[in-house]
Amino acid sequence: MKRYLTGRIGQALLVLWGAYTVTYFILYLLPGDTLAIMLSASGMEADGLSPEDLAKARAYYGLDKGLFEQYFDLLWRALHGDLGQSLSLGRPVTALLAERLPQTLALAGSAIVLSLLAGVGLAYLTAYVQWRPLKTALARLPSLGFSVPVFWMGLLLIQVFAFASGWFPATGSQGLASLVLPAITLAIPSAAVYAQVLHRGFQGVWQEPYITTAFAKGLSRAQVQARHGLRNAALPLLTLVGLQVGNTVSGAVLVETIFSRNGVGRLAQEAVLRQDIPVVLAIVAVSATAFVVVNLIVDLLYPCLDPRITHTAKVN
Amino acid sequence: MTIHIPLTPNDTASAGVEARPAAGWKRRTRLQRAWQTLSPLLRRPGFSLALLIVLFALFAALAPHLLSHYDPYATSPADKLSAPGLEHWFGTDELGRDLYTRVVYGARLSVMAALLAVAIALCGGLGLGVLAGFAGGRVDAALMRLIDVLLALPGLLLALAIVTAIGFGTVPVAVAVGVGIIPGFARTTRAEVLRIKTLPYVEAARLGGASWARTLLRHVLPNAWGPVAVLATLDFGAAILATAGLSFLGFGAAPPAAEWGTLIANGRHFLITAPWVSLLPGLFVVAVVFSLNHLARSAEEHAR
Amino acid sequence: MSQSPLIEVRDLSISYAFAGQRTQAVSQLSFSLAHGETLAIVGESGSGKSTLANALLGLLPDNAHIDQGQLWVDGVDVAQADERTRRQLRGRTVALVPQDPMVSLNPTLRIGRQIAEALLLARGRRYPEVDREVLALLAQVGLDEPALRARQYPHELSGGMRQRVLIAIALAGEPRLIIADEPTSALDVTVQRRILDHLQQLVAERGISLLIITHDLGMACDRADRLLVMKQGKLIEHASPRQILWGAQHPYTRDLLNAAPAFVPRRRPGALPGQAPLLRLSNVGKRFALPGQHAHFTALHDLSLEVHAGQTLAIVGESGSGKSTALRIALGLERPSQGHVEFAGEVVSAFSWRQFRPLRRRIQLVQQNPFAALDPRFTVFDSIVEPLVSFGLLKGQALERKARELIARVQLPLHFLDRLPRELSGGQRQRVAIARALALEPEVLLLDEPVSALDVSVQAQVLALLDELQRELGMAYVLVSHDLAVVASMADQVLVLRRGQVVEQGPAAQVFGQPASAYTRALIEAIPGHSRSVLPVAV
Amino acid sequence: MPPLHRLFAIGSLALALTACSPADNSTTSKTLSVAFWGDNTTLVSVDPFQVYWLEHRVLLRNVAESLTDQDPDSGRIIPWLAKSWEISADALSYTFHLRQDVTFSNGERFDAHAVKTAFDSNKAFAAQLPATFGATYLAGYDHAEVIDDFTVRLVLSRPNAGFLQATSTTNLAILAPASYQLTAQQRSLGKIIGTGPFILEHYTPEVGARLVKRNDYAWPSANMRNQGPAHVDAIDISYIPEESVRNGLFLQGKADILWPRNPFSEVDLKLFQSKGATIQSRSLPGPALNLYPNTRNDRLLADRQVRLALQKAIDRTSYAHTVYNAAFPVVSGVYDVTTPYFKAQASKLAYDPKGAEQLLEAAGWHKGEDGYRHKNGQRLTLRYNLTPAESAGDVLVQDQLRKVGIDLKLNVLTRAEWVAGNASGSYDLTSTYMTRADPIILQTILDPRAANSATLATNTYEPHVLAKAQGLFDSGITAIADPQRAQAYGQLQDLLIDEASAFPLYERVWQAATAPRVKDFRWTAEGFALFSDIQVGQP
Repeated sequence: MKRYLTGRIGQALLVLWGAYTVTYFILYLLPGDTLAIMLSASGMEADGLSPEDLAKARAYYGLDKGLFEQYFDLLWRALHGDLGQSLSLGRPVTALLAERLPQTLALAGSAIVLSLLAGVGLAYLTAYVQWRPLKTALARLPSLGFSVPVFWMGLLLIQVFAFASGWFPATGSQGLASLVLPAITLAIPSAAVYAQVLHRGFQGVWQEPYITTAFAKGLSRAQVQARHGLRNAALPLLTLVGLQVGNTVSGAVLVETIFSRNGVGRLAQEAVLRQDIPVVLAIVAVSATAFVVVNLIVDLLYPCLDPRITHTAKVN
Repeated sequence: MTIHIPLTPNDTASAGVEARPAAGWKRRTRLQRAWQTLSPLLRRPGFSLALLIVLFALFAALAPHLLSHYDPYATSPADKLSAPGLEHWFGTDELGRDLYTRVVYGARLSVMAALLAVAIALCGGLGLGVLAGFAGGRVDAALMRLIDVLLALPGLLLALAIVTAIGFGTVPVAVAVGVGIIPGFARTTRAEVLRIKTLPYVEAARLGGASWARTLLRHVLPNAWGPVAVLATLDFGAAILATAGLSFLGFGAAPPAAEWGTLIANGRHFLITAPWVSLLPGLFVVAVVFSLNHLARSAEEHAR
Repeated sequence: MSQSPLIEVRDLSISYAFAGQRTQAVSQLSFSLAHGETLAIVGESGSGKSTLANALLGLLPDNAHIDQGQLWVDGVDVAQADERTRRQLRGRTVALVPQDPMVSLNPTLRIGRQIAEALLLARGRRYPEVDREVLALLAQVGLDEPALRARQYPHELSGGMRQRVLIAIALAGEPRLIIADEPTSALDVTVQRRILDHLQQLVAERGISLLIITHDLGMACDRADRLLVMKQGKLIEHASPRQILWGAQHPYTRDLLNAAPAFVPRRRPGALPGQAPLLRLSNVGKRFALPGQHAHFTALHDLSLEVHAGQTLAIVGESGSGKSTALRIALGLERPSQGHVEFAGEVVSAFSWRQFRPLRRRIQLVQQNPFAALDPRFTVFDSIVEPLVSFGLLKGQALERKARELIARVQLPLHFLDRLPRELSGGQRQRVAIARALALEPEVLLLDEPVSALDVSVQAQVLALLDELQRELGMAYVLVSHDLAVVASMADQVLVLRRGQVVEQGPAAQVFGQPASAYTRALIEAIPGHSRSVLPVAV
Repeated sequence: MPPLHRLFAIGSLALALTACSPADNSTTSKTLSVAFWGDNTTLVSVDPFQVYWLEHRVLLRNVAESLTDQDPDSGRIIPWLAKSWEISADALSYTFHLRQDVTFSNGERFDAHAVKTAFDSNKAFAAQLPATFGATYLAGYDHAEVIDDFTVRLVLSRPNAGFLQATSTTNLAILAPASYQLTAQQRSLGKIIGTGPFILEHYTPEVGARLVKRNDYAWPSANMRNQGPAHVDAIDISYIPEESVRNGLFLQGKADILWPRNPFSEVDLKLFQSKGATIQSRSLPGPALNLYPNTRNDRLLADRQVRLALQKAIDRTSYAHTVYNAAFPVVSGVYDVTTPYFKAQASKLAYDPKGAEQLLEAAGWHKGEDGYRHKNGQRLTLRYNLTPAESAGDVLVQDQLRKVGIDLKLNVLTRAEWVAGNASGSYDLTSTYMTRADPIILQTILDPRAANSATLATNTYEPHVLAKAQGLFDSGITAIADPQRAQAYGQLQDLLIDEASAFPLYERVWQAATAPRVKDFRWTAEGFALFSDIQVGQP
């Protein structure tokens, strides 16, 4: 177990480093001079300045180092928990993240919980219902769920639940109520995926002989589904929850834009546009860490859910 | 509870009872066999409708001028924001352009972008997956770590970075989206290759003297193709949504050409006053993507 | 026992709706079962016997429909009863010992809980003695260390142990009837026998009726008081074992009896002395390194054998005996850890794949599972000519001519060349696989459990075909099987393997006639119907 | 992760429903909420000296005050923190006599030392970061002399006719000396201490800001009607990038002032008016929304005939009426009408497609089969660089130009690429604007010696025109008397239109919709609002 864990953590760190490096070099291949952006942000353009002024400005923004020098510099400091300064915001990236991350975590966290509840609930219901037309309709619902563009769904929800009925606020980062609509928007595609996968899981599990065994004991349909069906059908779901972390971050970019939420997703989008490399790198590092950690947890959780899987070497 | 009892053909009539004259036998063509697979599916109304919608979108991508006589780019200030009606099926936008026409012409960009994205993902993913699955060992481990890295990078962030790196427009967006869905293809392909590699018929082919290349091309790839094709169909829909998302953030085609995502995005300013400008293109996208999902699912269920 | 029978089936018809068509699974079936009686229902796949078992439990799938008739179980008509009433019957009146113990236990629940669940249903939710009784049941079904077993998960037990757990579950509700649906067909023969003995003993002690559903007429004759023989949903024979063995009424029953490869060693002239063997394995052994440890697992130990043209060598063993490993080594799919393989006088065990390739034309394999042995996307034509195409031997017209010849050789109709594997039955697929193996006109044919996945009557046909081909083409066979009856009908030489060790080796008549080892004797005794091999049925 | 109970609460819809019932308490009635569009994401700063972002300047106008103010109607400079001032004959030294009753919100006294600190700190910052926006206002400033506690002399090293106006702007607002002890970064994030009627309580980038009333305020300029503390207690400012969301909030009554950057579309305008809202509009002083050509390096617009044709091919009336509404002013010059010394050029900017076509024909551009004009095999394609997204108006102009055979390529770029494009001259048309109530602002765009992008400024003119334009800029900035300035800037505006070096598209009207309960919304000269005057009552 210990050996497995070390190997797995090593692997996770490798993936993290890969993600960090890939992002850094993609960002460095971007056209446009970072200095020019910095200057234009403050209302000036680089060609309007003398070479000395340019050098001064370059030093002011810390851009007077080479490609690899900056990379190793950033990497070294990142390893020490210093994610550098935002080029355009002039603040430590850690402070920025500390400010923005809670918003996104609240959004993503509630979206994940919501999507699990909705996805599992829907699939469970679909499996339980026996009336054909309803069963078919419920089984098709997930397909519809991920056929709808996230941003479109968000705008629609705002129109209906914020403006037409006035139940929830349309924007803002404060309070539970302002979290409801964005979380639902973000949860819908994931919920659809969960529902679909779990539905298939149930379809498969219902054909398993052990379900017949359970029925033959005299258990009711509800009991069989709850005690023998759900856990076995839900096994593939765990891997999926891990993989959906990335999608949730992607979704957060759109959702935070629409709902004017001040989270990491929006920060990321803006940072990419203004080539604020430290910020983008930090966000990628954070979301990749989240992804890697969640998947690590998923892997470690698997033996609890499925006793057939063990992480210790075993004699067959 | 859905237990299907497999109905095995009868075993008794095996001993040459039905022997026909030798000249009577001719090999069936692939087309005939494809038709045989497809015809029971076509009898389902849902499948046919979905196929029709997808074909409409594909047709619109190829020959939009046959589907509308309006010019998608001609502004007509006098007609701005008129509601859907007989003259303008989807209404008009803020510059008086016919929205239905714009949706039809938008199909070219959106469908092409999605096709390109899926093609990129297919080539990259299939290549990586086959290589990893077939080579195994260290190559496999290294490739899988690479896939893990790609997976760990949030798709939209990666796409944003790529789009800003290579510029705006349909092709860059397609590339960005395509790169984003490579991992899924690679994983599925690899899993399928690994599964099929160990199947008895592959062993039988090898024992029958088939080379690895022949085994790969004739046995492994065609049999791995099923799940991969289903994934491709699903991802075709996902790619439409992803391109729409990027267009929504403003990375789409150069105006006045408009992808579906751009249409929805531009129309959103009129959600309160002229909802159709955003809702109808949105509904159209939903219909197309839903149809694609339906086709993929039906094909998958049918194959099982 | 003057009361009404426990089960009374009258005029029962059941059909399935599938792909828009209705298929009759059971038609106009009537029988009854008394308290304490053991009844066997015998039939091949598609005979409707499993449908009947499901109907008795009230567990017919959604697409099944009871067209007519009544199904009285302990005074309740299951055909008419609502789900609630049927549920009352299940577990407490009728219990099930399912077919495949490997997949019939919930993999994510502990053994103890799965038994306890059945107990609690029968005795009420607050039954205080649950834990003690779970252990008692586990002990009764013959499991050692019940306390440990109760804490384990199904995957930690062997197939036989799992079947015992399933019997414990069936017993937990103290039912009046146990339906055993092919209870042991997935297990090794020696295990089969012990478990069936145990089950019958437990049932007899408790006065429970037993309904055995099986494809194995021999086993049914050994175990049951009465037999029902079913074919395509119809009851065709209803008799005692004695009646059946001494003179079955229906020709189908007689066919079944004859088809079952009875344990009769074949007698044929042995290899000509002095003739060089085609294939020779000398002191071959195989070890596998275990992951994460420095230990080895020895799959095969010091195996030597010779195969001569026109002769059949059979390798017999239960699962894990190393018989498949031996086959893979002979084919060059695995390298032996020690010893060497000679083919036609050439040492081939160190050959690379490329070096071995020309030899593939002379040595071919027929695989175990005909359902996976054919590429689902290849037509029969594509499949059988593939080796010829791979070796670039024939093209165009010549290829089609060869295909016709091959398909005729395995006695399939010509138009089958166009079929896809899914349009074929198991026996037909195995014929196609044989045709493919024959395409290169090999000298040695390795047969890996060639009939184990097939129905008895089909088994007989395929074996007959193989026999005929050997006589016509003079091929040498290496037959790997767990089924001694199959081996006896085919083999000239027999080699018995157990856990990688050669237990016994020699001419078939000698090994079966005077088995030297206890293991071989146990294997022979475990053959269902062995007791009647003295009877004059299989002449 | 957020606390667990929170997550659970979200899951329960019922809980959330109760949590979000509108929280209408009495304090909201005295709080004014303002909804702007998105915050500046490139430069996050509310430091007055750096800020060019209009919305932030609105905020700052109510927090920090300047030495002088500007009459929004006449454009005249009037007293504010300075009671009076003298300008030396050489226009190089400005002596200000300060009010003596003014304090900063932290209690510090406003005096000559504070003014000197402010100007010197700004100068120091400009030296460190020459690119900063405020530097253009400070052009020529050399040093400050404290004559006595309430008299200060600002000395220039070279004439700057706009300097007096500059002292009235938010960019040269006087902050408390304590503010300048902080870093520019801290000031950027909201550590701003001024003398205004409101205190900046907090500023959260991209979310919003909150201003609270200062109760002891009593030193407004003559522009303000309310001479005492503000009527409202607080002002909540929020930045909402999504237009439909922003509009929805206003319609729901959750925002009192809806104040996006771009003018309202006709449908929105009608909707707001139907709900009783008042639309406040004012043209922003400074250049109109102009396109600037690239006339260098053999680009197509090097030909004056083509530029003049382009000027004629733009239908500005249709632009104003289609993109905005029928009552929207049609742009009539290089500057917006509120800019001092504005000179109308309406007749030269009339829509004349026939004239345009004639000019193009004469210049050798003939229509081809694709509907566009060609010359020597080259299509008349103009590349218009824009960022971050095209507007409906851009697309409309594109279609208007298509009608005369000009292919306008809308080249949407990120800000970075757009900047790089301007610097490298890889465009035919580009567009930018600045807001300041003095014509001098055009120098930051079109005078290569002072412009943000020297390339853009140079490329705008054909070589022989550049010198003429620079001469006019010089006369404008060195002129001391009004008539001289009027003459210089009048000639400059003529030159730009006659040479087609600027293509006005629309008047930059800034519109805000105010809810019925909002009274006395008034504009400053630069197009900001005086929140202190605003009263909120029952509608």
